[in-house]
Amino acid sequence: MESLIGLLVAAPLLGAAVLLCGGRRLDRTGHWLGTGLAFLSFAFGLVLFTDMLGKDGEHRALHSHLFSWVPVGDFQADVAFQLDQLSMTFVLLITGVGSLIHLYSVGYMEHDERRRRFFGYLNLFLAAMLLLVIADNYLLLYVGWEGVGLASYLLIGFWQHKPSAATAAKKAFIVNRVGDFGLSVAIMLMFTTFGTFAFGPVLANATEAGESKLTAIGLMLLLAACGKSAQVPLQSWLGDAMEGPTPVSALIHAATMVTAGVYLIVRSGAIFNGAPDAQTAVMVVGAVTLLFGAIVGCAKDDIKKGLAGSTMSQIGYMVLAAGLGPIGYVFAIMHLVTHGFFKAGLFLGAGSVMHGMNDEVDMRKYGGLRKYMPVTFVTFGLGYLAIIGFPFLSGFYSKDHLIEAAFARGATQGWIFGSVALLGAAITAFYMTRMMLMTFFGEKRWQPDENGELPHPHESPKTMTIPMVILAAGSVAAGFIFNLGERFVHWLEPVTGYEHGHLPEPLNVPLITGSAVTAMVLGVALAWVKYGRRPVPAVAPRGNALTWAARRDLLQDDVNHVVLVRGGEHLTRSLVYLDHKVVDGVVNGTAATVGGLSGRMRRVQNGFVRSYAVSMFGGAAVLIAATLFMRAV
Amino acid sequence: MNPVNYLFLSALLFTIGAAGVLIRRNAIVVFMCVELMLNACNLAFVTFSRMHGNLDGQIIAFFTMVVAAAEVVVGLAIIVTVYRSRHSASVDDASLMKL
Amino acid sequence: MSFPLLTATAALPALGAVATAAVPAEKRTVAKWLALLVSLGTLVLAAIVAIRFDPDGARFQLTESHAWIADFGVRYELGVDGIAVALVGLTALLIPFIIAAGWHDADPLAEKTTSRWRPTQGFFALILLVEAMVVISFLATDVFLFYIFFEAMLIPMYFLIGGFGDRAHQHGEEEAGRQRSYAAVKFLLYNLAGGLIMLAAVIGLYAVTSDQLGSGTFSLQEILQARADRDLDIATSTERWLFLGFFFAFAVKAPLWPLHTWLPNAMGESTAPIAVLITAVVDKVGTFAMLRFCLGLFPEASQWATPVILVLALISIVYGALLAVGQRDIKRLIAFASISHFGFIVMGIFAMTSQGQSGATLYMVNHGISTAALMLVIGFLISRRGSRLIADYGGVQKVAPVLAGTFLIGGLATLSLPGLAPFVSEFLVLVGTFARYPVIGIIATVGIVLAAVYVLVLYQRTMTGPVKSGLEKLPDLRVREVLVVAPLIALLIGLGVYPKPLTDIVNPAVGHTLSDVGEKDPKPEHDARGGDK
Amino acid sequence: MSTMNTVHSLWTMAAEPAGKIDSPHIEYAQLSPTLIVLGAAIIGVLAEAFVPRKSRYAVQIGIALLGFAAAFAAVIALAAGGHAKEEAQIAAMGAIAVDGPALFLQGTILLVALVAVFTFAERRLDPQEHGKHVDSFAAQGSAVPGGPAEQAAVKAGFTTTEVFPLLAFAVGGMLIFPAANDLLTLFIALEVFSLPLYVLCALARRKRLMSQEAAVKYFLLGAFSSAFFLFGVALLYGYAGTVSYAGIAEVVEGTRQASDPALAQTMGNDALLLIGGAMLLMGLLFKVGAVPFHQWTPDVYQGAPTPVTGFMAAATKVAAFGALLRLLYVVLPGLRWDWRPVMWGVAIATMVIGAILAVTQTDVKRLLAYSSVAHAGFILAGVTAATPDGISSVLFYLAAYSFVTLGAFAVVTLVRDAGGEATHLSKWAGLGRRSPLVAAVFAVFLLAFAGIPLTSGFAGKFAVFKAAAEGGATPLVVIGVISSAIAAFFYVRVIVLMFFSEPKPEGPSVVIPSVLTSTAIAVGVAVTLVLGLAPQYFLDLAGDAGVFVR
Repeated sequence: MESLIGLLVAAPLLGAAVLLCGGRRLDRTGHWLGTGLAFLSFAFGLVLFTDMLGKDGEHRALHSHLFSWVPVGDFQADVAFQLDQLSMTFVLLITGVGSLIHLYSVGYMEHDERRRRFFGYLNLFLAAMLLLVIADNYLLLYVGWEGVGLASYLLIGFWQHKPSAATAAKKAFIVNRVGDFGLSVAIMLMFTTFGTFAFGPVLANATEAGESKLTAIGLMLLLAACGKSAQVPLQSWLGDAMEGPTPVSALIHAATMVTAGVYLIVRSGAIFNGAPDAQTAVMVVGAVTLLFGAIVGCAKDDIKKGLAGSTMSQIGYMVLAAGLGPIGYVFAIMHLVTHGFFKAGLFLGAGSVMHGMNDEVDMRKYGGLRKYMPVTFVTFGLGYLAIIGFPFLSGFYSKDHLIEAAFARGATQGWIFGSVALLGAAITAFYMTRMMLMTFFGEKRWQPDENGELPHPHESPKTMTIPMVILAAGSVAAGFIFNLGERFVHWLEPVTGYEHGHLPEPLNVPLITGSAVTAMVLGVALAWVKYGRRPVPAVAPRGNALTWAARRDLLQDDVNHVVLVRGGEHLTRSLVYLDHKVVDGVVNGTAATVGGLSGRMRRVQNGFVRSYAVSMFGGAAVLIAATLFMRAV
Repeated sequence: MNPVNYLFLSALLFTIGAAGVLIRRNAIVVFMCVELMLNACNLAFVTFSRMHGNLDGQIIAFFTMVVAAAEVVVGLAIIVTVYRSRHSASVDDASLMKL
Repeated sequence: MSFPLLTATAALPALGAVATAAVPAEKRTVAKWLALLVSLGTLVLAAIVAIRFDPDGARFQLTESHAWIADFGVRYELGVDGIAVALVGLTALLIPFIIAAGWHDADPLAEKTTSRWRPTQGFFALILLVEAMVVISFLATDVFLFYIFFEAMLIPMYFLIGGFGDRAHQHGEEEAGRQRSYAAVKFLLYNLAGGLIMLAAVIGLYAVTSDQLGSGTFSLQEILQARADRDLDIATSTERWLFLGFFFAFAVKAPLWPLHTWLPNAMGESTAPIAVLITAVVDKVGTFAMLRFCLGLFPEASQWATPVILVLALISIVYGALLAVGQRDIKRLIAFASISHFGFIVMGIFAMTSQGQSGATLYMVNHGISTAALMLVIGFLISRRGSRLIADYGGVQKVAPVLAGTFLIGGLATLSLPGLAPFVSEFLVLVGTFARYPVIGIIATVGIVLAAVYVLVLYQRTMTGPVKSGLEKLPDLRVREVLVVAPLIALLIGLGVYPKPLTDIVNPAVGHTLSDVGEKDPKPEHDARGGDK
Repeated sequence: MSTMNTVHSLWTMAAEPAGKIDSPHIEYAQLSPTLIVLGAAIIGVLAEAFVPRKSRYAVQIGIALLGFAAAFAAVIALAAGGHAKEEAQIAAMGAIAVDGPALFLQGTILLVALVAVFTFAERRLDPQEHGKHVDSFAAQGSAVPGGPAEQAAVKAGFTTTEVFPLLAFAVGGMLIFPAANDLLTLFIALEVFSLPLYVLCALARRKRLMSQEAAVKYFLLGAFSSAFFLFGVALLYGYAGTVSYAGIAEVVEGTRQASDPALAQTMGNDALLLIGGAMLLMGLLFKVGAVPFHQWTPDVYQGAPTPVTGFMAAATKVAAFGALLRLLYVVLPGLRWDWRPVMWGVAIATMVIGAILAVTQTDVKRLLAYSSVAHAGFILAGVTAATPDGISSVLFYLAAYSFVTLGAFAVVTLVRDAGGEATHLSKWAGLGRRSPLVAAVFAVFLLAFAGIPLTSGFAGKFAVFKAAAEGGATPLVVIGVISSAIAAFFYVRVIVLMFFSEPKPEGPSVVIPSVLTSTAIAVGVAVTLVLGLAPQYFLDLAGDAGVFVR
């Protein structure tokens, strides 16, 4: 069984290698190869899963040690895998959703001459992401961590000829690097504290280290998570990342990669448990992002950017939960999985819409599409219901539990974060309803595209619709299944160390559930009032200051631009000047000085014998004087 | 008379000669001044020889004269050729090469 | 006395140089092939050295020792430890690629083809000569022997920089020549000055040893032994002066801020293969010498100077990266990037931990390979367009995908992406530094962000976006060029995934160096390695 | 009263009945090198007088070569006979010392002279005049430049074959100079080798005005300095009552006291000693071209015929430093604490000023002149070491340096344009493109000057600095390396010019020399490389020769 773990990664990695080095001869078949390997990896995942179910809870984790990677003194980094329930959850999510999206892309990228390369990148992403979740030490995790970063860089910038895409890709990578800085420092801290950075020993002995150390490590891990999961203050790249092809947005920037931060925090639970301050920080970040993303989501007219904002906010939920400690971990992961289903579904739906609308992304130019693309409408609709937490759909369970857990924190913190979560639920309902209405309802606001023809919306091919259907099914059922007898909680219990049943303080669960539903209804109603009753203007109205700011991602980019980009340019330019004038100037200056000195001293050599004689005479005098003086002293 | 005075005289002569070399322009005169310096040396030699009561100094004086003569031969030859080609014996004119 | 393997390794390229230079003018291709074969032969010899070397054996192996200049206490002493093996391997490995990449760089332009003037032969002969000198300075265990070749290698390098530049130049041939010779002179004088300062220190070392050991000696092994036996005990102040004398020369060569200003000129003006030769091969002698001679000969002084040197290294890292961001000239950008990387290497060396120093040694190797890969691709690009200005490029990825791809991989290696070789060494250096100097380690880690900035900005400006006018017909990499780049990339991946063979060779040597300095790795606070594993 | 005594003694001496004169005892064998050379010179003069003009050239070369070769053989024989070490002795009634340093330097000088003969005899460089090959010397030294007399002389195909006897006399003087064992001999030797050089300087075929000017300057300043030198001798004589090195040394060390109180005021009067010593030093420092007595060097080197310059630059330095060493180590060792600091000062000034002044030179010959000044400084650094190591290092440096210089100037004679040698640096631009070989050879010499490893220059520099450091002159070493860094700058400049700058269309051409100059250059290169790669043998030689007899 252990050997299969390696194959999980190997299959897509092989695909990437073959597709990227294979050359043009693979253009015809390449995408099927990529898809096939993705499904193969998924199959391995299932095998391992069934095997795992066969064992009892405590002994389910698998370990396999491949080879010693970087052994230097105490620094022993191994290439070794650990497949426990948490990893297993991710493996299934990644390979499952990944395979579906491969399938979807076959249709979506049909007309792109660089499709082979696209599938190569997708496979590369799968491999890296799997490595990330099955690594058994932080350094190997780092490899996967950066690997997915690279894949996302390549895929966001897949249409490199568009400067906007290239810029977005670069931005994403660099912002992520800031996060990686955190991860590196965290690993160094672990090494100096524990002498190792393998999950097992570090987490087992976390309590030995002082709280300050743990807080430091925790904060650094949080920084890393912020980068990867687009949490405030490092969220700015996610919106631009929508430059990439829609399947990419669905897979990487909704379902899997962006949730890696949550994985990191949950995986490092033992560290955070020992560092309450770090946990508070996590919760704050989560809460802020939750609202931030939601607000941005309300203002966007670009359907994908709107979904991106929503993603941000949903991950905010997960991070918030992950900050709550053991009680939150399980629900964070649960929401992560359900979110994986419905958000991926929503994105694929959006992609399908764009596919039919000549790649138009502005929702103000949609409208009344439900008749033209029924499958898309239905699947998108189910995803919509799931995300707003419509009772008994998957979003309902996961989000509801999150809110409960937040309140369960108790005291002021509990109230603050709980109500933030509720508020978020309301806003979510609002902007999703807005999206739904603007896209599928109301009258047509279609505009002719650049070459003057009106779009002829049509249903997408099977390769695209099948994955949408499956994901929709998932978003409907997943939550219910997970919640059946709390099996998800028990499944993850060995990792999170939390079994349900005893909340810190008695909560009125039905009340919370009720208020959550109410919030949802309020949001929907408000949206209906604004966008359902009266027609949607084809051009965006000015709107108030908040709207304006929200459209500009709450000015976050502007701040970055002024502070980092401009400032950086000034800094480097002045440094270049300094290097040339000062550092190099000193060197050239010395040479010049010697030259000048020489030029001046030459004048003594005036060609007149008598002056030479004078200097000789003087020299003799000095010589004599010096000798006498030496004797005198 | 105290022989030391002769030393003072020779020193004086030597200095005069040196000054001449530094001051005079005409190559011949400069050269004569050098000869004067040599002769000052001779005087010193003889005086010291007298004071030490051995003959080395006096013999050296003879050698010096011979050397001086030889220098005259070479020196005049050079100066004359220069004079021929430049029609001037001023050492300051001979300053093509400088810096 | 068995077959003098080390001497052979150094002598082969030297003889090859002579032979290459002797090839008649019109037989240009013969010279090229001869040079290539010789360099490959050297690679084979280096491989044999690596195989014959036993990591767990004596500190210096395959040693050779012959009397040379008794009056100066100089012996012809060669020997390799793990670090030397790694670097000799690097040198021998890179030279064939440099030669292959520079295949047409020295083809004489029409008007210069006189029977006497044979640039091509000269070019390749000089490259081999440099290889020979670099190799022997890695092998020398006699300070004086090392010094001689450390200095002598400047001359062929000088001619390579000043004599052969890029074909086309944005300022025209006239200006190009002027800048070339300026760069060459700057290179030579800078390094010569450093070397002469070192000469004073070398003489001082002789004076000290002859004073304390009876007869002056330069043999590293003897001096180490004498130190161990307490026969040799250099006065603190003297040791510090000598250390400074040595370190100055190495810091110029490395180059360390603020002695770096010669590198951008030299790398900018010379052709890409020569730029690689400078930064990937020759400069390594400087950092290597810090590790072997500064630490070995003057342990106390090294300890004493460590704080200052670490700060300088830190400045180099950040400063180099920032200036790289600000460059308009591709080659100068890479030069500043290299300065930043040399900062990492020096930092690793003086962190005085096994991770730091092993990391630094790996870093030398990996930086050599990655810079070679990136710089050679850039050279191919420049030779196509005839300009070094970033502004003249754009959208290359569309017309020449393979070139762009290799360029990207080289770039990712430069920003030390995990999975590629440089990551391993960079992380080791950072961890090693952090273990003893947390603050410095953290600040240095900022370097990884800056690296991402300058690499990706360069890639975006040159490779992506709409195709710049004049590039529409840009040909993609030719077979020769692919053959040059592909193996390097393979190595980058291989050493990134499985660096163990290299670390196994290097670790023991680093252990010796650390024991010279009398340092031990700091222990973790709560050793958790007893835990479940 | 005291005077009465001396007068009396003098008188009584004179009054002695004239006995038979016992002839001085001369060790001809030990003196043979000098005697052979001087003999060759005299034969040369006779040859000038009696051999028909057309065959003189060949005859003179033959005589000179034979003479020098034989003398060199004699030196080898003496050295082999152990005269360099245990057999070392004072010859010719204490006038000449035959010991290691003397023989080593004599050997060096003779080899230099041999090579110099080749460069003197070169006749392929200048274009033929009236169908006759001409060498680099004026057809008739006395004739007015460009005047009818000169044209006639050229037409008649006169050649100044006197240069060979002159050379021989100069060499003879130089052989005695480092071996002289009393101040009188030293002085005579000084004049014997200076006077011919004055004349030789005036004999250039091209640029005669400059050549004559060089001669005047050299002569006047030389005479001036020798006057000081002589006065120094006089004072020392006054101090010690004798001019023999040993005698003076004894008085300095106080082993011999003034027997007669009357002499107290002169004998052992340190003022006399110090002033005299200083003036003596000045005379020698002038010859080696040390600051501030260096100003003649650039002018004379530039004006003199290049072969003469080469010979002068090489041989004069060797001889003068030999004498300086002997003076400081044999006569004034007791005075070390007085002269060492002074010599330090001189050495530093010479190194730094020589290097700095060379930076802005534009004429190859002047450049080499200033570089020779700088090198004088480096050698002085070795001299001040005041250890046996110092002696041998200086000897080695001299040997190494003299051949580099000779070779460099020989190369200079090859680069010519219409106006004769093209010595202005701007004309050397792109030489490496036109004739890579010559440029490469010159580059080798320049690198040797700069002291790049694997050349003799480095070995020499290392030797002297090592000696200085061990002698406790660390600051001197540091300043030495700094000034050699400065010096490197202008050597490199020339290389840049030759290799990296485009050749000018109207630039000079490199003449293909006859075997003579080629040999000279080849020897230069060979010595440079051998002493650079495997200096041990010669270091041993110098080391064995490093002891003065007294």
